[in-house]
Amino acid sequence: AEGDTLKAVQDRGELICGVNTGLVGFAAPDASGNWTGFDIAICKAVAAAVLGDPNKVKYVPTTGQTRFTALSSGEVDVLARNSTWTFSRDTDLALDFIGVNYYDGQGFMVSKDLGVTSAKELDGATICIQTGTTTELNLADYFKANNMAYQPVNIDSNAEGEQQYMAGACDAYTTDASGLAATRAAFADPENHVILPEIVSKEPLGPAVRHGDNNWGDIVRWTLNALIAAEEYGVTSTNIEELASNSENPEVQRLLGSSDDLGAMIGLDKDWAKRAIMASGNYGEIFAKTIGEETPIGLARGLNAQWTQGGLLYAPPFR
Amino acid sequence: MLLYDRRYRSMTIQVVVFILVMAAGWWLVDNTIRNLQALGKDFNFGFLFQRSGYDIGSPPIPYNSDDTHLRAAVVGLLNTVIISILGCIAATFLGTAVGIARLSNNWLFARLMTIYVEMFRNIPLLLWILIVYALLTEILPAPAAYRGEDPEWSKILFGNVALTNRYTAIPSIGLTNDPGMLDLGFRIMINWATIAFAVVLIGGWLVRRVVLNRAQAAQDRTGERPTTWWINLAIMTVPSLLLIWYFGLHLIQPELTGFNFSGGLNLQNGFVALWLALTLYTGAFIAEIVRAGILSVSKGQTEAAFALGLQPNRTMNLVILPQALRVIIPPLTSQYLNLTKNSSLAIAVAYMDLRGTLGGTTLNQTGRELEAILLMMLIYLALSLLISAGMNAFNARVKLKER
Amino acid sequence: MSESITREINRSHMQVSDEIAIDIRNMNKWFGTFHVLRDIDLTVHKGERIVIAGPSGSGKSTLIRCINRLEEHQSGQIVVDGIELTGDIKNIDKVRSEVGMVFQHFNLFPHLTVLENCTLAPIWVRKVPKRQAEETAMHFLEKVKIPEQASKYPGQLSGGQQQRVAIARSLCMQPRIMLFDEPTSALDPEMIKEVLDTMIQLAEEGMTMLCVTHEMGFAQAVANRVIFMDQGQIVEQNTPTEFFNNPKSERTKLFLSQILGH
Amino acid sequence: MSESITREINRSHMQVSDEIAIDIRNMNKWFGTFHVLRDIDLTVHKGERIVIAGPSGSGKSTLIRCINRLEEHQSGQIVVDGIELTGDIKNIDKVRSEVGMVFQHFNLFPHLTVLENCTLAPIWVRKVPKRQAEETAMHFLEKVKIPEQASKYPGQLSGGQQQRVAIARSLCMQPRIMLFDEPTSALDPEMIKEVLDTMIQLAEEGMTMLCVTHEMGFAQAVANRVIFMDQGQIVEQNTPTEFFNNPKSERTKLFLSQILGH
Amino acid sequence: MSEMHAETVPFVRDTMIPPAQPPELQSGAVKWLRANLFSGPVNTALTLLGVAIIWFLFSHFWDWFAHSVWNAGSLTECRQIIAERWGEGSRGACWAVIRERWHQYMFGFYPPELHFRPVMAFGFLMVALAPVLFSETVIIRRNVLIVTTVATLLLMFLLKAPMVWMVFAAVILIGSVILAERRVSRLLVFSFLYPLLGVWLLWGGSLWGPIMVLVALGLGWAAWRLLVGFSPLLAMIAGVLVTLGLWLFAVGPAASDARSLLALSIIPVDSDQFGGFLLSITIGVAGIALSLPMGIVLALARRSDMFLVHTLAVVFIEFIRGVPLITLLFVASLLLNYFLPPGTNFDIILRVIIMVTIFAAAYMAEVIRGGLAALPRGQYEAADALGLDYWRAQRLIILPQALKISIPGIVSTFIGMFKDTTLVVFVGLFDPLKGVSDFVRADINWKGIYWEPYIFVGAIFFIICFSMSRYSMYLERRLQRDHR
Ligand SMILES: Nc1ncnc2c1ncn2[C@@H]1O[C@H](COP(=O)(O)OP(=O)(O)OP(=O)(O)O)[C@@H](O)[C@H]1O
Ligand SMILES: Nc1ncnc2c1ncn2[C@@H]1O[C@H](COP(=O)(O)OP(=O)(O)OP(=O)(O)O)[C@@H](O)[C@H]1O
Ligand SMILES: [Mg+2]
Ligand SMILES: [Mg+2]
Repeated sequence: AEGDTLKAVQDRGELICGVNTGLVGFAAPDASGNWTGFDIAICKAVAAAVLGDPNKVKYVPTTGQTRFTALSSGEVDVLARNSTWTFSRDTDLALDFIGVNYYDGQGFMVSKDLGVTSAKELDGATICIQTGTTTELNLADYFKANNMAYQPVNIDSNAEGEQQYMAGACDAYTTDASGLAATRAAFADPENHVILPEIVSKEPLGPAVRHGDNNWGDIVRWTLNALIAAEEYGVTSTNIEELASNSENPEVQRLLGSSDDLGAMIGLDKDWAKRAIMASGNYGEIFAKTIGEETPIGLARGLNAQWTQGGLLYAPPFR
Repeated sequence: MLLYDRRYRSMTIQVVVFILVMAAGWWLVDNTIRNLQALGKDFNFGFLFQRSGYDIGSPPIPYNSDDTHLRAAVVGLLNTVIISILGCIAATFLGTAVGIARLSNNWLFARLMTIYVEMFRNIPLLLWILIVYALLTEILPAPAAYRGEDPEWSKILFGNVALTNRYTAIPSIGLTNDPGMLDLGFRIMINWATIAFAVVLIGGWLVRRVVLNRAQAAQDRTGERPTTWWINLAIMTVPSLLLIWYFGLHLIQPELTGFNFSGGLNLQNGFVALWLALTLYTGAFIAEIVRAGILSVSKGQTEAAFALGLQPNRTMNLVILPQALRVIIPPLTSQYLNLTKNSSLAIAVAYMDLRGTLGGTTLNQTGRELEAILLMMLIYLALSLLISAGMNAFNARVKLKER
Repeated sequence: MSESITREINRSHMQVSDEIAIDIRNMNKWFGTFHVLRDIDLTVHKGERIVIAGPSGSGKSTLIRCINRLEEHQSGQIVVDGIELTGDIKNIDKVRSEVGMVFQHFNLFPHLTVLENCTLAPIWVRKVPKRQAEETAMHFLEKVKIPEQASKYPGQLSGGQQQRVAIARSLCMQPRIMLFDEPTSALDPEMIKEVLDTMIQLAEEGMTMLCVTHEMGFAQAVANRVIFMDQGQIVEQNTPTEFFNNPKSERTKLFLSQILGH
Repeated sequence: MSESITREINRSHMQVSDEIAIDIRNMNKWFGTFHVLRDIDLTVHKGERIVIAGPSGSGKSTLIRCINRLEEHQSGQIVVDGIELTGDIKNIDKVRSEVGMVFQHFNLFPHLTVLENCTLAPIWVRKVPKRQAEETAMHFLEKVKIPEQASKYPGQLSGGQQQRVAIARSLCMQPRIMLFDEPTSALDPEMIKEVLDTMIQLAEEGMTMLCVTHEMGFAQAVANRVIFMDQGQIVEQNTPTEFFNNPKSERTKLFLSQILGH
Repeated sequence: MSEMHAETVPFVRDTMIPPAQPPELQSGAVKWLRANLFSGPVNTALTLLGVAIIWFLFSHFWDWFAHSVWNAGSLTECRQIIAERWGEGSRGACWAVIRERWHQYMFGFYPPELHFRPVMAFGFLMVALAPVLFSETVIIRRNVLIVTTVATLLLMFLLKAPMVWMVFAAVILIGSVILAERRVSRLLVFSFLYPLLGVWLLWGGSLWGPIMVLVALGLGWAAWRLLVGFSPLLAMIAGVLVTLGLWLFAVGPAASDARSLLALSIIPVDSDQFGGFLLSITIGVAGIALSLPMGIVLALARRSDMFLVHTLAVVFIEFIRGVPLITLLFVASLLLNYFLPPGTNFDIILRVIIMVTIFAAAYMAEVIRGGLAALPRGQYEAADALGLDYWRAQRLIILPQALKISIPGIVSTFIGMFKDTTLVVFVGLFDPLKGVSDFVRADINWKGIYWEPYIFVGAIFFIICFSMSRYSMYLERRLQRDHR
């Protein structure tokens, strides 16, 4: 399986993308079975870049437990499933995280009635977590560091965890802050739940590919970067055609393939980035459409703003 | 030719089969090695000795996130064993009761039991686990409902048990005169008082057997069986009562402190739900087995016993049950095996059994799926073989009487 | 007739006393709407040996089973050894321990040894000490000529041996009356003889016996009355000699011709 | 003896030829360490009708089953119709299709009709066309006098009928030798006759037969040799008349007294 | 000597006594009640307990069922409607979620415009099964076939199937009804072809694949035919080898060559679009169909007197029975790729089917072994004595009987396996119970809905499994009646 993922995908005519089994805003099938969400957009962009059609993706739902195996065993080409980039995953699990598409951190959500205002007050609480996630480890570390006790309830799926939390079977629900916001947004009474201010971990979420196939890693990495850069340079799905033909900015010209042929360096054609951006828009557009403040999930850009806006998004130069 | 002589034919076939099997095995192993190489992975169990980093709710032995994956796996294994044993016991009682109830001539009750049995036999276990779990979480209150001057819910059984949607809080046992702990190594400790009770109970049981034997001897001698139940009762209770008094044993009622009840034991709902669901589900199957077992003893046996003047309850104990047992045990064994294996559905209710620890979080955190799953399968296999062996031994004992 | 059965029988003890062992009056029984037994009147004296014959389905077994209340009768009266059979459980228990019964299919308890089969009821019902129960059991096993099989399980015995154990088992309760329901009809021919011999021996000792059987040799040799049943009624009763040589009803003639015929 | 058996038998075809059908030499067989058959020597000529008698457990069935290799012998030689029985599967198949066997418990195939029972082996082993196999089957069913039962299932027939079907089934393979293993001992008395009649008919037609049976009437009427076995050995063989009237060994005498005795 | 027998002749009576009413001690309802409900203190207590249970269930769940809402767009809307209709604070069931998402519970993500294809496939399945399941009873078979025909066509119509397909289905269905009346054995040909037809209808794609599979099977049969006179064993091995070899190496290329000549293709549907009951039933039916033969082979192997074959069978069976199914499913989804040559990647549903089949086959083997053991030795001996060889004896004599004896066990294995298809959720497939429900609940509109999907799914499982168990009872009764 070395170095031939691109060829395999092109032969197959379809990108196989490992996604969450259902996480509002990030990846979930709708009533007619179409997958939508923030992670899905990455898959579509890669498919557009590689195959020329954002719809030629096969989504393989993976659970917290099966996701990395699915990737390393070759069952999926790319894993776009809100997975945290950690040292051991990147090395020992033989994965390659190709970047960060969402800077997240683990937080806690509690019911307002509980009267808790800080995570430090959660000593002795029952806490719901999803098994097989980094949150499980962070949680252990955090409570240990603060010398507090807690009762973990290790839930298998997000839906189940929310259910437990809503029924009051746990005092607090912990997961990435984005997930918390998404969850809370869907409650019948969002105002009765608070997300505690403490963010207890860094959770850089990003797509991952298998170790060893560097070319494929480059493709996915630069597809993501293209989306981010596009936002930085103001390239949107609406003005992209126009900019492709008459942008003055040399960086944009290189990005959109109107001057240099960067695509050839990664085994693609000139228009790869253009197609990727057109698939669902640039990073900002995707964000706004899937999880942004206009959506029921209502996440603010926060850390995920461009570096120019005080965020952490910083695409390396296309050159 | 080798194929046409009976003596060589079977040898030939066996050799061919052997070669084929070895080739297939070699093929699998070779593929695995090459795949592992391609992925840059190796096959080793070193990960078991690394720090696990995750916590487990209510571990049966001391465990925290600083312990190794191995210890986490042991915790999971113990949880599996606990749920299996409790499940088997409860399901046996339930199944026997229902099996007999279905044979009762009470029209209504027999019908109800039939409905119960059919419902549980024809709907997936996973659904029952989820339903029981959901019932517990949705219907029972959060612990907070017990808070305050005038709580919405109050503890039942004289304030000893609090039902909540997280756990069932039951009292734990306190000692005023604590004799201290016995350290078994590996941070597993047992209170001396527990050991004392165990000794007293086992001793009492042995003495009871002596008493029973003597009663039997007396019956053999005189025909009349001396009443022994009060002696037995005394033997089983008095020493324990003395110990209770000596150690100052008392119940520590669960109290709501902070978020949760403490002081007592909190039986997690995942555990309770899994236990209930496994019991109800397997109980339905056992009911059918028991019923079939009893029906398998021919009517002539009952008639013969009646004709000899034996009363119905004696007939049941001395004639019907011993024979029914022989029919019941083999399928009962496979139900026990099923229950043990089905306990791996604990994954659905956040009960950290072997599947949840070794085959779940550990596998996921370390990415050692090959090792973890193989190890897990071997452990389940060993458990199954153990149960089979135990039941077969028991079966042999029951059977021995026949021939 | 087999010679062994018509052999000289020691009839010395075989007197019939005046005491009444079983008294059945106007008894009726239904299975659902099926009238199995109709107006049965039957008096059995102590020491009598009665053979009941009749076509299949005529109610012979049912009659016998009513006597120790394995079946319940619906009208009329059955008095056994002075005790009337009603719903009263105590009476039933008393009657059952006075009346032994031997079944066509032996119904030995397969999970108990021969000896245990024989001592079970004495120990638990009669509350006899085990030692004594075993002695009695051995005594009766000797009588039926299989003391050496005492520690075997029923499954290890031949049919004839099993039936003899069944007889011994009943005898261990020291019953005053013995009921036999076709005791030889499930046996191979060679084994029939051994069981019949045992029964003859019992008869010689003066046991009150009711026996459903088609072994006409046995009836002639041992019975002092043969009862012929048909369609749930007692059609004819008579001494064996009269019964066989001089049957009164057409039904009986037909039956006898078929059974002794070919 | 039943009269029907001692009736005048048509012995016209019943000559014995000089050809040897079965030749057993010095054959021994063990079950585990149990020596069932000891030094058996037996020559059967074409057309011979041999009855094998002996007490239970003496190895009669085992001997017969060795002949078509349902049991394997361990030493000595068995030659059937010129073919020696060794491990060679082809030989075994050949012998089995030349030798018919009828069992005590019929062993009909309950899931097939009578006709299908009879045509199964011809169709699959002899590769006879179905139509033809059915014709042959009907022919033999007529011979055993139950052509009208052809489309019934064995479970719907009486024991005697079943056994006759079993005989017909064997005959359909047109065997040269027939083995019978107590063909009548699982039957009710009335049915024994019909089966024996069928066998006599076979004998009259000159079939080579080996028959284990306790029906001494049959032996006297049909057999031209009676073999008496005990403890795995052939103790005595003789013509029926000699065998019954003038038994040589003590064992035989005892056996005859028991079997004809009571 | 035979006089002894004569005396044991049972005399059978030839006339019946007319039925007569027993004296009426009590009558009617009172008697029934006394006999069946209040015949003693224990009995009375049980009756009261039973009544209490019924009352408890009724009082707790009745109003929830009574307050059902069928028409709403979201859970919140449901709650509003319930509050409006039955007052604030009343509880009620919100079946609207089933109404809105039923197609996902049934078909998963199968393209909605193609839903008629699975319906048709399952309609045909009934047709294929009818001659096997109801081989003896004409009336039941006729009813089943007619109901199937009507239901399938109606459903296809409702699902807006194109005219061509309607006609195709109608021809096959009605044709089979007629054929079943005339010569039911002809219908078996359809049963034999069904697996390929079913696969083609479900997954779509070119018809050439199934055709080539058939051709390979035919060639395998030809090989067997050629050699069978020489040696049955060799012939069988050759047949299997030829078939498997062609399937593995020749079918794919041949089919694609043929495709380039003539497409014969319908819209393909991927395995990952399967879900809900479509997935369960597909896995279940395939598992059932495959595990039976495999179980038979295993059972025969386990009873073999060849030590090695026997040992292998024992090890295999005990291993499979000793581990939970979900670990096997994990092997299917996580490990299988390690065991196969690098680069192989085959369909996840196929992998799951294989594992489920293996699992069920081990249980099946034990059930069938029981049936084989229950056959009297005489049957084997009679077959031997007639000169039938091992395989013929097994096929013609032993297995037909052993399988009949094992029917109850076989069916309960089937039921168990069908229920176990819900476990595929743990390897990321959308089973109807948890898989579909989880993503339905991931929808903002239906977040928090819990009981309704479970009850709905549970009810369907109950209906299917219960009918299977009833069918096995029917079959048992029928087989008891037949041949007797
Ligand atoms: N439990 C029962 N329920 C209904 N009918 C029964 C029952 N037991 C027996 N019968 C019927 O009652 C009739 C008499 O049966 P019974 O067994 O007394 O006959 P029998 O004279 O002993 O016949 P056999 O010689 O065949 O034993 C038969 O027609 C039988 O079918
Ligand atoms: N398969 C076997 N394994 C071990 N012992 C056997 C086996 N078959 C038969 N025997 C024993 O071999 C002896 C001879 O058996 P066989 O059946 O040949 O006797 P038989 O003369 O036919 O007796 P019967 O008249 O009872 O049929 C018996 O003691 C029997 O227990
Ligand atoms: Mg009777
Ligand atoms: Mg024999």
